[in-house]
Amino acid sequence: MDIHEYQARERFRAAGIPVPPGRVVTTPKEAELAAEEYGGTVVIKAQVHSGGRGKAGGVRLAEDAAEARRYTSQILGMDINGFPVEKVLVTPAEDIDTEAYVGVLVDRKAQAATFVVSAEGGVDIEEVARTSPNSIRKLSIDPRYGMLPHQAYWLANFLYDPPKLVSQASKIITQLYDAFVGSGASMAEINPLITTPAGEVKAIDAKMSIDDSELFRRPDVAKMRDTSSEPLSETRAREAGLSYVKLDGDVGCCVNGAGLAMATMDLVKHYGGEPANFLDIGGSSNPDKVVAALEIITSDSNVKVILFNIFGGITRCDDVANGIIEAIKHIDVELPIVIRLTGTNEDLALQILEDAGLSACTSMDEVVEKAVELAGVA
Amino acid sequence: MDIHEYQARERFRAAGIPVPPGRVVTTPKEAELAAEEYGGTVVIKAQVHSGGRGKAGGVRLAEDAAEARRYTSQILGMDINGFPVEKVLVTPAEDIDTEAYVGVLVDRKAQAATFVVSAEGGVDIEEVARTSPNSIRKLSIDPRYGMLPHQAYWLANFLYDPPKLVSQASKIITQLYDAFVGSGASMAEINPLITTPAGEVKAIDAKMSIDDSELFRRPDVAKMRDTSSEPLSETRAREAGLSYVKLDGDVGCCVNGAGLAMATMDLVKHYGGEPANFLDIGGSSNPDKVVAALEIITSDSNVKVILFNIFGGITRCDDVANGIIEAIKHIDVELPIVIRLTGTNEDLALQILEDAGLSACTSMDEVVEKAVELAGVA
Amino acid sequence: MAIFIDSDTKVVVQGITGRDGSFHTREMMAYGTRVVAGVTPGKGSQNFEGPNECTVPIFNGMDEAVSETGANTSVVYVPPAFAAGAILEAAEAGVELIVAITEGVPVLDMARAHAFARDRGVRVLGPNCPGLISPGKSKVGILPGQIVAEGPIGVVSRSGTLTYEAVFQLTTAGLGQTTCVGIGGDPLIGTNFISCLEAFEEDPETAAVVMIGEIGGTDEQEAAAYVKETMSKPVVGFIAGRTAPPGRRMGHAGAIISGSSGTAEEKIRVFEENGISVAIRPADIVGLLQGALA
Amino acid sequence: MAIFIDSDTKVVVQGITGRDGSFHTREMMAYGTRVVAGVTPGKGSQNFEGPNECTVPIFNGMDEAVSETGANTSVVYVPPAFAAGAILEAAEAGVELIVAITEGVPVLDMARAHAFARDRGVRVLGPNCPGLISPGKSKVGILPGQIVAEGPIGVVSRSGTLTYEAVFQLTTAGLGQTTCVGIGGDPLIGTNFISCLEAFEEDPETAAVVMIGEIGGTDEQEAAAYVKETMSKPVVGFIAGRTAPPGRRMGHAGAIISGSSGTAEEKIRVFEENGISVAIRPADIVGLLQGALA
Repeated sequence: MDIHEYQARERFRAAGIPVPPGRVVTTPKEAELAAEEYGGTVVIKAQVHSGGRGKAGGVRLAEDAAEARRYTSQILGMDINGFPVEKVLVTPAEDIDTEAYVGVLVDRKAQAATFVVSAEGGVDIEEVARTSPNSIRKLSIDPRYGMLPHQAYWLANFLYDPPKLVSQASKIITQLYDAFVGSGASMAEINPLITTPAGEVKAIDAKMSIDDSELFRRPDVAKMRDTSSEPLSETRAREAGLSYVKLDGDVGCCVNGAGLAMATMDLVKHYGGEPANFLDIGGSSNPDKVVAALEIITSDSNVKVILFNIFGGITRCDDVANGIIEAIKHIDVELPIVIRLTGTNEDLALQILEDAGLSACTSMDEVVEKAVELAGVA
Repeated sequence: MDIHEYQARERFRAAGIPVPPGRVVTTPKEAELAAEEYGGTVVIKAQVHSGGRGKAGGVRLAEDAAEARRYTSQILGMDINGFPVEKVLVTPAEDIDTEAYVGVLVDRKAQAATFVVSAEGGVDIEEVARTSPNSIRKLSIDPRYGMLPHQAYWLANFLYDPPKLVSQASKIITQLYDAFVGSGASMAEINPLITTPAGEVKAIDAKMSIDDSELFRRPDVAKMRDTSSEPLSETRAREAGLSYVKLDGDVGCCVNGAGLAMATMDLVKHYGGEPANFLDIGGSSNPDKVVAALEIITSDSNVKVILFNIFGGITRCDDVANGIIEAIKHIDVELPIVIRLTGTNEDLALQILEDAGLSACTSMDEVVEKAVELAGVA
Repeated sequence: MAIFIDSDTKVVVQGITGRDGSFHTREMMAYGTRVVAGVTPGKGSQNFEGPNECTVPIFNGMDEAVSETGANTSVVYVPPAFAAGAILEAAEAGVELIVAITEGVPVLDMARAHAFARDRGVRVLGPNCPGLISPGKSKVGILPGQIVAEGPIGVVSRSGTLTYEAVFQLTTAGLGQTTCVGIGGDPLIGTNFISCLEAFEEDPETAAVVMIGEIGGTDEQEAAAYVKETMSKPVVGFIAGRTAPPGRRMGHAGAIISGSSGTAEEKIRVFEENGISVAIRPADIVGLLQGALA
Repeated sequence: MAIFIDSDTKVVVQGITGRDGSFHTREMMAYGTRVVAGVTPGKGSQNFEGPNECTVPIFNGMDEAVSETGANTSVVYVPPAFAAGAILEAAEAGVELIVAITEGVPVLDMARAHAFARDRGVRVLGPNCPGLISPGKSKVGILPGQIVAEGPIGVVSRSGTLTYEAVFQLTTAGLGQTTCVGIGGDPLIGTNFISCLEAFEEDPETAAVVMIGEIGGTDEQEAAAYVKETMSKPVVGFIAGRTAPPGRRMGHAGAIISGSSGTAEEKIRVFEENGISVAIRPADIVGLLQGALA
């Protein structure tokens, strides 16, 4: 789960990281008031779950309150990489001497939280790592010991020479690790970490993603979810316990298992179609889940055909077939439905489906080709 | 540093351990009021840094407020193993079904916090471990991982069979570990951990010792020190940065180094004397420390002679000799002083001391014999 | 022969009295797996009723379960909040293999649990995996026993049903399996592709391997380099997620393209560069395998 | 020969610019120890001025100090709050021996630091120890160089000045030393009596060992059993604290009789039961040793 910059700032600040003050507002008037209160130049920053806000015009420097109001009215309602801007952050502009990058994420290979720091800030760190690997320093944190003082120092010392800056940065790096672990994060980033002419080190940007599996035990973090920043269908899928990602195509996919769901999407594309979504209904034959899945798929007006691809493993195919039939009874679907069911008791299942007037088969290729064809016709 | 039962109860309670309510009082009247408030039978417990309070009559069951008052007036002022009772804890008596023992201490061999539990509570656990080792279960906690859930369960399951008791006890064991680590303790003990007829598990006694080296970073724990429970001389020694333990003899010992200080005491005894104290003045020749040491030794009215035993290692003997002379100038010592100085520049040092009219030599046996002789004469 | 589990594998089921645990324990027993013990704290000294009037003793803890029954493998069906703890317990109790089925275990919990298991030389499979099956010998986990057959193909996959899909096609085409291993869809898994490839390479009965990957991470890329450098047996690959958008988690916690890395294109390219034939459709796997074995 | 340190030992001083660190660095250099680097965060690229116009480069961190100078040993003079961190840093930087002089390090910090060092196979001496000296070769720590002499006696002790006392008597009596090791007075120490006895037993130049213990713990008792079972060389013992009252800490954090265990009587008895001659007065050590060597 992504959280907004202003929310990540709160987590960072609670961990002790020096973060300039800021106010989240939803109207130009509020932005004006905030700018007046801070005095001087402020930064107006779109709060969306997307990188590249600056390039998209979602970050502006406002020299006075009137400008703050004007820019805010321009930014609010903007669409940044598909995300509508509904909130902006107003924060005093800082005098910047240098910009650095400090980030931590769960590294799969190291199987540990891993820091990456670079004396070049405000950059795409992945790009920096690729083009000038010597300008980053990387360190994995042993989960048995946590962040050790000399490790924070070693990272900080890669960014700065003056002992005062190094010691501030060590502290911030340790606090960032605390915020990361304490929030159940999978990624946390300060980009840029600045130094001011007065010799202070500060975080003027904040980014954090939370491990979804942590949310059950972190209600304070879970309530940071901003459902307004995602399609309604995804919110509903999550509430129904389904894995769903909306895409732009017209073949609605309903599959059991994440790998098979991806493979089904790929095959739709292979046969010249475009998948409308990723959807994993999980391993059960429970009609309620199928009902929820059908409601979600059909709420996408692009969808022209519904494709079921079910591999009956432990769950028997006849049970699944009955589940689908019962689900369809509860919801008024006008779109064509094609179903592939294979595995244990598949013959029985196909009979049940055909008896109910549904198009069914056992080959994945066959059902996908049929779905793509129906989408093209519709 | 030992803390009182009522203080350990506070730490335990803060960690979530179910501890019955209690009030610390210093007068019989307050005890009566507390007993009235709780109603029913209460326990009056002497708050002293000593085991064996029960045997010494420092723990009494009072059936009503008047009895609470009476027993409190008996207990206050009592001397329990050398510790005067200045406070008692008044706590409601609990209905007890079973008593168990749960303790954790730093085990030297395992180099880790180590739990010991036994289904026999209210006992001398060391005795139990010796006489019936099968009735204890022991577990060291890997400092890299802390207490793991199954480990707490494994310990708890040794105490109880009913799942509800096991699950309460697991939780308490985990909380005890948290209190132990969070207090910088070297030992923490619940003895007994009881079960009530209603099926609740509770800690009705609490004991904790703090690692002195933790106090610098735990001001909340450090302020629990009760200097009224130790000889004034020990309080002053600690404030002066000296290691000092008051004993009952008459030969005041002032030594550099803990091992040499113990060896000096042993040698006093060997030659028929009795050491008045352990005192390590550390490695410096700083006259201030010597002044403080002399003040502390002479404040003990039993002391009849002062024995210096100094091994000049890195610190040169002549520097130490000058330090002693300067110190003696600042303080009016009427007792005989004998000094042994050996190591680097010892000849020079002896000359300095003798010129100042002090009795000095280079042999440890010689100086100790002389001190014992002077103590016998005085 | 087979890898990781065979007919000598003695399994203890952690969470045997739960909904999933009890269902799959019966499935495992019906398949012939030697389930020797179950663990559910508080239910010690009860018995679990398996199929065919077989019963399995239940213990309060892994320590006792292992010492009483000599179990060498555990399978974890406990809920996410307790799964990492169950893995730690199993590792401390001294089993050799822990199969962690549970999905949704916090990743930082797993970082610790994996370190703990590594400290003790214990293999963890998963979490968030379907387990593994050595046809005709033993199955540990939730893989459907009826779709597999004995034979010379090793199968290793990050996915569940996609693996069933592939395995079912193999079985239907007469290509039985030595062992099918689901390594799990989480970012931090205990046994990766390379570990499985090593084991298949050493297993004399495995003639060829099917490796089914997906978007996210670089495990497939490293495995591909390993195949080229070390393996003598043919490997056929498949990668799911060519149409997955970057930055979105596709069901599995580990199936996410971060920045520009971990795309299906990259993995397919690296597979091909290292001599692994890549099936574009799942249905192509059988053909490529038959070609490689011919 | 000698144990743990010799003339090839290359030392980095952690906390070289502090009061104790700078003083003892000069002492070590004056004795001939190869001090190759110092570490004080924030003072990197400065130089430490030693005796005889020798300078030692200062680094910000151990990592750099070790990689730039090839140091294989570190000595820790940093304050208690940072000492465990310094040990962790040294262990990670890859030295073989860490000599921790600092007194007053929180015990639970040390439990972690010792585990960390064990994980990496690094020997820690101390904390709260005077260090060690191999006469004529090297000294690391705070032992006074002028009281030792080269010769065939190994000395190992939990104490500082009491060791000086014993060593000075040995030297005066013409009994020089291979190495004198102060293992430290804390409850959790990295190198115990047995480790030192093992090393002395293996050192061809050591002919006999003096072992100086004190109240608290059971390290001496275990060492005595080791002496009886394994050692071919004579060992003379001394135990301080026969007059120490139970339950009181006698200076050293580890010098405390807990309950009925760790008394001097017990240790002396176990020494004698295992064939270790025990000196009742420090002055008796030389005589016992001469008897054992005769």
